[in-house]
Amino acid sequence: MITFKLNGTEVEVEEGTTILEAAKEHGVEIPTLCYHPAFEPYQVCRVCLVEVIKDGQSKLVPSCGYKVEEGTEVLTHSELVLKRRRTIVELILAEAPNSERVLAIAKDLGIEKSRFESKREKECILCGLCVNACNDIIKVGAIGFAKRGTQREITTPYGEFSDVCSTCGACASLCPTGVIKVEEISDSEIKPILSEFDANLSQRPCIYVPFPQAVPNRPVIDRENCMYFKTGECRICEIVCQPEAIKYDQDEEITEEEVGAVIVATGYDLYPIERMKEYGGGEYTDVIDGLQFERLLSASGPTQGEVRRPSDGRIPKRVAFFACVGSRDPEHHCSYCSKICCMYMVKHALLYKERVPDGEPVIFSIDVRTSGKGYEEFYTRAKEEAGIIYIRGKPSRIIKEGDGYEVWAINTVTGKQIRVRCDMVVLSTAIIPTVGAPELAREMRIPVDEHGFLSEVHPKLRPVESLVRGFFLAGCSQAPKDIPDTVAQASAAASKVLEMFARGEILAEPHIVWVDEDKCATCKVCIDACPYEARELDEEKKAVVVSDALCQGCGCCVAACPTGATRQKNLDDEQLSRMVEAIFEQEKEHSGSD
Amino acid sequence: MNIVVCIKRVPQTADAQVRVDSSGKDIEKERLTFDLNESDAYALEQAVLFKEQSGGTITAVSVGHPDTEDTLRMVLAKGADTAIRIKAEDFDELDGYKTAQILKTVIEKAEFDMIFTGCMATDDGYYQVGVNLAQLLGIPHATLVSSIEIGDGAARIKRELEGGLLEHDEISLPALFSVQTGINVPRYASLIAIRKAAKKEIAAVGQDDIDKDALVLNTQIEELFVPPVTKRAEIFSGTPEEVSGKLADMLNEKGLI
Amino acid sequence: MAEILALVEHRQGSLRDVTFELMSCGRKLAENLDTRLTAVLLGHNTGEFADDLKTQAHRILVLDDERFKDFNSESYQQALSQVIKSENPVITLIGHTAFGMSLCPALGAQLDIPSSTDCLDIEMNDGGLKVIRQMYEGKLDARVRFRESPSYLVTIRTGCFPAEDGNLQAEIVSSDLKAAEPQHLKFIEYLEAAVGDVDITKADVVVGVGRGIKEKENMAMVEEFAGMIGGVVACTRPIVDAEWLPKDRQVGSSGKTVKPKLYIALGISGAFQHTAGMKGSDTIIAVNKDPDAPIFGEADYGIVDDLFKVLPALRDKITELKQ
Amino acid sequence: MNKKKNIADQINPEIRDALLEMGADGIYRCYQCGKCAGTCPWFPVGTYDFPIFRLPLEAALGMIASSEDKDELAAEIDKIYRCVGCEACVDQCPHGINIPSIFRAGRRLLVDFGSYPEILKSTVRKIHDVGNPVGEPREKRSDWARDLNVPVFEPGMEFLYFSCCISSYDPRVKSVARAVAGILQKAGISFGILQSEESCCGEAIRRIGSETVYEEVAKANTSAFERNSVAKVLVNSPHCYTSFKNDYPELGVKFDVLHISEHLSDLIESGAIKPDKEFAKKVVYHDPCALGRQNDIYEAPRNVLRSIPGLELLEVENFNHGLSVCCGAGSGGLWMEWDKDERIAGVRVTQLIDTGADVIAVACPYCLQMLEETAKSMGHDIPVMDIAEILAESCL
Repeated sequence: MITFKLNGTEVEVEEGTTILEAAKEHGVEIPTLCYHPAFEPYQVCRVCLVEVIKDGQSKLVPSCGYKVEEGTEVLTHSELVLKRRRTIVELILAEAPNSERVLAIAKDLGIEKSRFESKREKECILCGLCVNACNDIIKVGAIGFAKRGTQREITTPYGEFSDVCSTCGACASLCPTGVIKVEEISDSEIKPILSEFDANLSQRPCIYVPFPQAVPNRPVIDRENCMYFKTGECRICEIVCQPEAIKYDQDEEITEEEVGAVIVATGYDLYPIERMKEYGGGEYTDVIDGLQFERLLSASGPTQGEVRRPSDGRIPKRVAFFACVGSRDPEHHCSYCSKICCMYMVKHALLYKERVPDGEPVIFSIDVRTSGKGYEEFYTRAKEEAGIIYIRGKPSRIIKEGDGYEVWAINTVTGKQIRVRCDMVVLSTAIIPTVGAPELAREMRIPVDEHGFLSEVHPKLRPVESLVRGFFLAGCSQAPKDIPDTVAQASAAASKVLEMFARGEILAEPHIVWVDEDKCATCKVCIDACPYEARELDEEKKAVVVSDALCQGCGCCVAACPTGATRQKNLDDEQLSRMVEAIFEQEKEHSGSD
Repeated sequence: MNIVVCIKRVPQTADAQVRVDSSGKDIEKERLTFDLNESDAYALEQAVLFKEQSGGTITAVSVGHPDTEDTLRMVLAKGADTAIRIKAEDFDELDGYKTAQILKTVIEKAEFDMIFTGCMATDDGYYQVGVNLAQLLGIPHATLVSSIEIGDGAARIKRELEGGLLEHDEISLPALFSVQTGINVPRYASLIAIRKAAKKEIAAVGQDDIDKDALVLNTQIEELFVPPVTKRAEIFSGTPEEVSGKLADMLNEKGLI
Repeated sequence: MAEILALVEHRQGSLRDVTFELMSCGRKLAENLDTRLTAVLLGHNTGEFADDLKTQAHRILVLDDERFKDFNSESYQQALSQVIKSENPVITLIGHTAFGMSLCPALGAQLDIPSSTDCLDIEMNDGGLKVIRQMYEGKLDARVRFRESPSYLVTIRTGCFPAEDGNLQAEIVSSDLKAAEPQHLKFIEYLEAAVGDVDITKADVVVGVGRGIKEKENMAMVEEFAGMIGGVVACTRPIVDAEWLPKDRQVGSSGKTVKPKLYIALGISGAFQHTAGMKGSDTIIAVNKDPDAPIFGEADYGIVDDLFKVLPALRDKITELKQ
Repeated sequence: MNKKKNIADQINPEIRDALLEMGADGIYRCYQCGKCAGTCPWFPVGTYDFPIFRLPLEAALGMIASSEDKDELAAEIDKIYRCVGCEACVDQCPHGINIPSIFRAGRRLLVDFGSYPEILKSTVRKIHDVGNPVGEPREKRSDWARDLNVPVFEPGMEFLYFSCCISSYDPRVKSVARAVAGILQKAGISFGILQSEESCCGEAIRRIGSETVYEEVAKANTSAFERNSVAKVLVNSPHCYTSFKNDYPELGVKFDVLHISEHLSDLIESGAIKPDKEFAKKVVYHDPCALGRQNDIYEAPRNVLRSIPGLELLEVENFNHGLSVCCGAGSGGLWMEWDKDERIAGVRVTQLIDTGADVIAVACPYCLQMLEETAKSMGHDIPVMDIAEILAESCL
């Protein structure tokens, strides 16, 4: 341990600690530019200059590279330090007058404008962070220093596009002035990593907290994009993480639990706007879907709740909202009504109007469906009080015109053609089953409908139970639903589970199957045929046995059994033929009386 | 106002190749399209306009072969109330006068205030049937009518004379008007009218109703032939540029430009 | 041998050209049949007309009555039927004009005399009367034989028998037949058809357009061309029917007759009704896609091609020449 | 008499049934969203209100061409004949309703009674009389090939080359047929033509509503094909293509049909044709509706153009492939008369020229004629060429 005086206070740090680290440890902020904990101090920018008084002698040293010495006195903000630091920062500011980081440091030092002028073209302060990142961390070496004096610059070999650059973006993310751009370095296509939570409206790093309310609220590594997982290099997060919490070898775990009931609540996705070619979906940056607009309205969203266009950040003065995009379109997309769009569009339009008071929301819809408590009133109010414009008609095209868009439609009430210029378009695309939900359903043997939504036993009488006993449905896994409906169904599903548990036993169907053990040839055809895994071979009995609890009485095994050993209770051949006879007799009576 | 309109189904020859058949007296009809005679369409429209103005009925009459029923049905769809086909197949060769005689026997039984005919048929170009018919019925007539206004018991008409001159006459009713094209704009038939017309009965009148032997045939076609070329223009040939050049030079030489 | 009668046609105080054509025809017939030609003149104070016709016929039969001043088919028919009955002519010639069309068929039916309209030529021999007339919009000619009869009525297409000077000395005979008061038909007046700002009859260069122009907007191209060569645009009847040009631009039997120095027929097939009004032009040029179009029988020069290709080229050439 | 009837009178189930019988498709499925009308090429024309979205409902009530007022009826019939059958609406309709089929059903009923525009009557008549809409004699059908030594088709030849009426007779468009024949000859393809035995395919008049004359010419063609044992037909008109491929099978005939763009694209790929002369121009390709939207052939013609050295292929932004705008010549539009500033072709020409192209490329004789004439009438001197003509310049 070493003791020294930091701005007049005696403090203790471990030997080998730099002044910068020591100051930080004791809550003293020293501005830095070229310093990064992941690298050996480069000590070029000299912004972190401090005054070290040793043996009565004062000298200025860069705090990032200078190790604390016993008995010295360190002044981080002395008159001398500040004066020199100001000059240094002014010089740097002249090189990078637009860099936010440099500007912030300058502001702290009371500098408004640099007295100097730069002789260099690029706003590069030659801090070398990018070169270090590329060489030492990513170990690619796509960029380096070249030339000397005022010509000195950071560039690729021969100034050509690099074919070794892995477009990881480390250089750009470390650059304090933002001068480094991956697209100016690499010859390959750059794919930004988009934030799923912000519906692709913002970017995120490879290590990130999926969303603010994530449980547990810890960062995760995106293995697909992480350089370490791709190339075995980098590990920069590990370097900077002081608690050493980064564990690259942490794997997904599969935990098996025995449960008595499952509530399937897989949620929904939105129909991809890329499929809407006539609306320029996926091509026009300012044509977005409802969820993206929701993110734009959110205080925790990519624009902190300000409604701004994804393309240029401008506040859109007129926003068109399209209803039934991909919904109610059996020919090309989804045949069903997505149920929630009409109402969330009212909300979107109102919130937009609130954020942009001089903005003009225009909603294109065919019929506005407001079935729900208070919904119709909400819709009326939106028109009456906020003056939201509704046009009846499904727009035909969106045409990019200059920096805006033109919506081509027909007002089907007046029959007149309409061309509305707008700055942004929000497509209320159809609700579709979550990607992967139908596959999951298959695993669970729950049938899905033609659209991929999970099927209930009976749409009216048993709407929360799946066809597989013990599996219950909630929310949009079963069909498009709004929040009240989802909550109601989820509650119902929970009650169904509770009811089942409370009873302690389950009621079987009256026509579950049984096996005539004498006839069973143990061919096991029925085991494969059973969708519910309710059958197994009993080696002792030399016959297949049926679990009464699992059997749903579907009859697949009866049809499959080659020996007739499998029979359905209360529904054997004799009973069936009697039923048929009875029907014919009835028919005869009827026709006889006519 | 009860109106009789006489119509004819004729081959549409304006853009077609017309060939003489093997008899030498008729044309090859297989590849031709048959339709309502042009000026008859205007005659019909004029009748319909009057019916719309002052009520009454329109009877369309045509001497024609069975497929004339199609044309009569079109006429019904465009505003006629009843249609009569006089079976041309019953009466051998026809000329304008004989046609007029046949029409007379049918029309004289009808009640009418006006008769409209087209001024000519594009196939035989007789310009005759209407006037013959008026004479046979003993009523006045006007030909080449390009405007009609109906007054009390009389009509004021304009006839189109040569040289862009109109003749303004007054004619007492009942009368026959043979109308010129362009007197109005013939209408389309609505689908409702078409459906109704499709179901209407078209009366057919033939030799049982008309004394065939009393009919006189004035003229007979002896021979049809392609008109001899009397004068022939000097034809310039070549590309449009070449022919224009030749023509322009010629005009220039003659001092025409 | 019974005579040939030819009806004199006049309007608004002038003899009509067709009258002289009828006389030419009548004289030829009379010569062939070795008989005389009598011009029948119905009119009022018609001394001048009789003088003009003196060399044209053997005899001029004059019926003078105020009611004959203007054509009235009813009074003309009434008087003419009397004349025919008394004169018993072998052939009565009438012009195929608006007069003739009204008169001839009515007379025929009234007197039970075979009549034929719109004849191009007449043959009379032992086999009786035969005429040549057009059918199928001028695409074919027909030789038509009349039933045997002591008297015939024929209307002659204008332009088929060019007017010629006669060398006869007509005997002028006044008839005492008077016109009966017409019961059904009252002549009121002559009216000029809608008058526009262009008088096509006075132009030296006339550009005529027909159905081949296809669309109304193509008229602009023709107007421009006509303007360039100092001409006016005229047209056929269908163009007027389609209301692309006013009635006073129509050339033909029911329109105006023009005799310009140069007539350019664009997309005009050459139906008689049109050519009747322009065949007197000094030079006729026709542009038509159809090499068989009858217009080439009237024109002096022809171009067989699409007028939309020729017109622009012609325009360019003329511009070139003018410079 | 002139009084308007009660509107309820116009509900006419009989007409509805007649329309259904005539092939009106999907009239009950329409929910009046209007997407069709904004997709319709009349929309960008902008001067003409064409509320086609009402059509299915009107048909369901039997209210098409039903007015008893002369002028209203004339306007209705004008409307019925505005549809150029490009099927852009069909492509966008959420219920796949074939609006042109409803128009066609109405037209069929009208045509039977001569209740349709005179100008189209004359087209139908010419096809009936001489087997082509141009009105030229049958014997002249192969005049375009006179000096090219194009053989008459004989059994055993691989292809019958069926040159559309327009490219057989039209003095300008003839050069497309000539280019096709030249290229095929150079590539050593076995093909022949049927000369005066060919009749118009009938596609346009079928869409005009003249089912009778369509059947007449279709039967004439199929029996000519059968007589000559034709197994594969090569066409340069997408209208012949769609007619042969989609309509003729209803008559129970079997033959393969190939659009020239497909075949040329294959020949280039296989190396049988080598476009080696430079065609250093910016070329914008216009998708013919009958080829692209109706038969899904988008890439073959583009491949042909891409293979030509020096040629820079442009696209009309926003309006290409399935979202292309019709030239306005389909379903009788080629012969219809519309005011100059009220024309679909005008819109399309402007779009095509705005790309900055030197040449407009098409793969359809109708488009060629329509776009070329319209461009000229608008005062543009941009050449309009068929892909075969461009290829011929590069490889012959």
